Amino acid sequence: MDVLIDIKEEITVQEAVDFVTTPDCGGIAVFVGTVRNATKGKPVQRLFFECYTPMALLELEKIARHTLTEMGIRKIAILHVSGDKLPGETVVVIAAASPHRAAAFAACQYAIDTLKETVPIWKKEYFEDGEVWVAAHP
Amino acid sequence: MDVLIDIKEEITVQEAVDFVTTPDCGGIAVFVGTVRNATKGKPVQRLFFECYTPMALLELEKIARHTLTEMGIRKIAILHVSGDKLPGETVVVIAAASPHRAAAFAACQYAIDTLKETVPIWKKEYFEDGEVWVAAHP
Amino acid sequence: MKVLLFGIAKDIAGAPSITLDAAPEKVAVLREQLYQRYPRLRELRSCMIAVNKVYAADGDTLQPGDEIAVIPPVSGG
Amino acid sequence: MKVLLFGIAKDIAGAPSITLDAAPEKVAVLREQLYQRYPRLRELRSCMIAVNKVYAADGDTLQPGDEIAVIPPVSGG
Repeated sequence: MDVLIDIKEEITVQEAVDFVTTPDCGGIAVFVGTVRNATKGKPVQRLFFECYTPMALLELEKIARHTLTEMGIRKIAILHVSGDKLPGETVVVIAAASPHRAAAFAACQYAIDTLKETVPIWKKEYFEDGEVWVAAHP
Repeated sequence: MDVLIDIKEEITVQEAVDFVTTPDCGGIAVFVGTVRNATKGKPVQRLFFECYTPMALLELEKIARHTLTEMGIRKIAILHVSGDKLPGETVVVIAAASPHRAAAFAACQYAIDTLKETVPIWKKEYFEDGEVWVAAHP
Repeated sequence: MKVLLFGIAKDIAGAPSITLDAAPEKVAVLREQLYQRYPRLRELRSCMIAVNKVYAADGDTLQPGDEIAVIPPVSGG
Repeated sequence: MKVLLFGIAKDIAGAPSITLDAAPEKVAVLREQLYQRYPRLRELRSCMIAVNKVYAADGDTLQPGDEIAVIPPVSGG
């Protein structure tokens, strides 16, 4: 098993790193995304993540496979949360292992960049005076 | 406190990530280095890390400060092990937090690249038929 | 034909899914029907249609049993 | 003057530190003394000298109380 994909309420950095750790790869690059406490200076009280889960899992799997076949990655884990989250909490973890650390960094960055563009997950920000689906409007 | 530097027998990814997690930074890049089980096809049984600890801490601090002043990093943790390690065990963890994830990746890569060039830490590999200080000879 | 709606599209429609009387022949026709029923979908930065969990182009053909989803701008991560 | 040795330099010298009778005036002179005492140091890919925990250049001046260290090629990470 070289790919771990999951969407669930709680995720940890450790489970992603543990999955990709192999004695034949010296380098693991990881991206950890957390909830920011403000957007454009406005305090965010909490977030809500909605997922079209079956399609999101397929899109995450595509991203993961691309890093294995095209970017020199041996193992990759991509974990994303769903549901309510508070500032500081972890919302996404990507860990990529490669014999070459430059490849691991490149794959990790590719994975988070592509996730943010293509994976059907939506974030709603709750402010003191209302709520907004992020990036919905121009 | 925006910099965590340490050299000790056991390190974890989680302590580095926990240190740099702040509610005002959405992105954390991490590098995790582990012991490989072979060098040029030859099985490695164990490693030993020797450190000139006081100077190594100063060099690590320099690397960390550079990412804060020049690379847009808000918080960084650099942890390195000393002593005996087995294949698969973690030997170095670098975690960098920035509001911009590209900056976090760049800083993490800069830190591990520079660490490998300048920080006075030495790795000895133990094979079935002998031992070698890594990279000592041309 | 059942159509799933997510994020702000769900809020605009006021429901997580709606049912169309007939399956439009092409994605472009489906899109036009959705825009007429929910004009505020036009105001979104983008509005993709997924057919059977894969992003579809306007020229793609639809079958009655397809799983259709309205995908407003994603914002995961 | 005390000189700390690490990694393969420690193995070559057979000790983690040695004492020189007098403090050489410059790093270059110290380096030459070390090479004469331990010719195998010349075979290393590099051999840096640190003075008071900072990498030194051959032209740098030494003081009697300085903390000197022989830094063979590093291999951390």
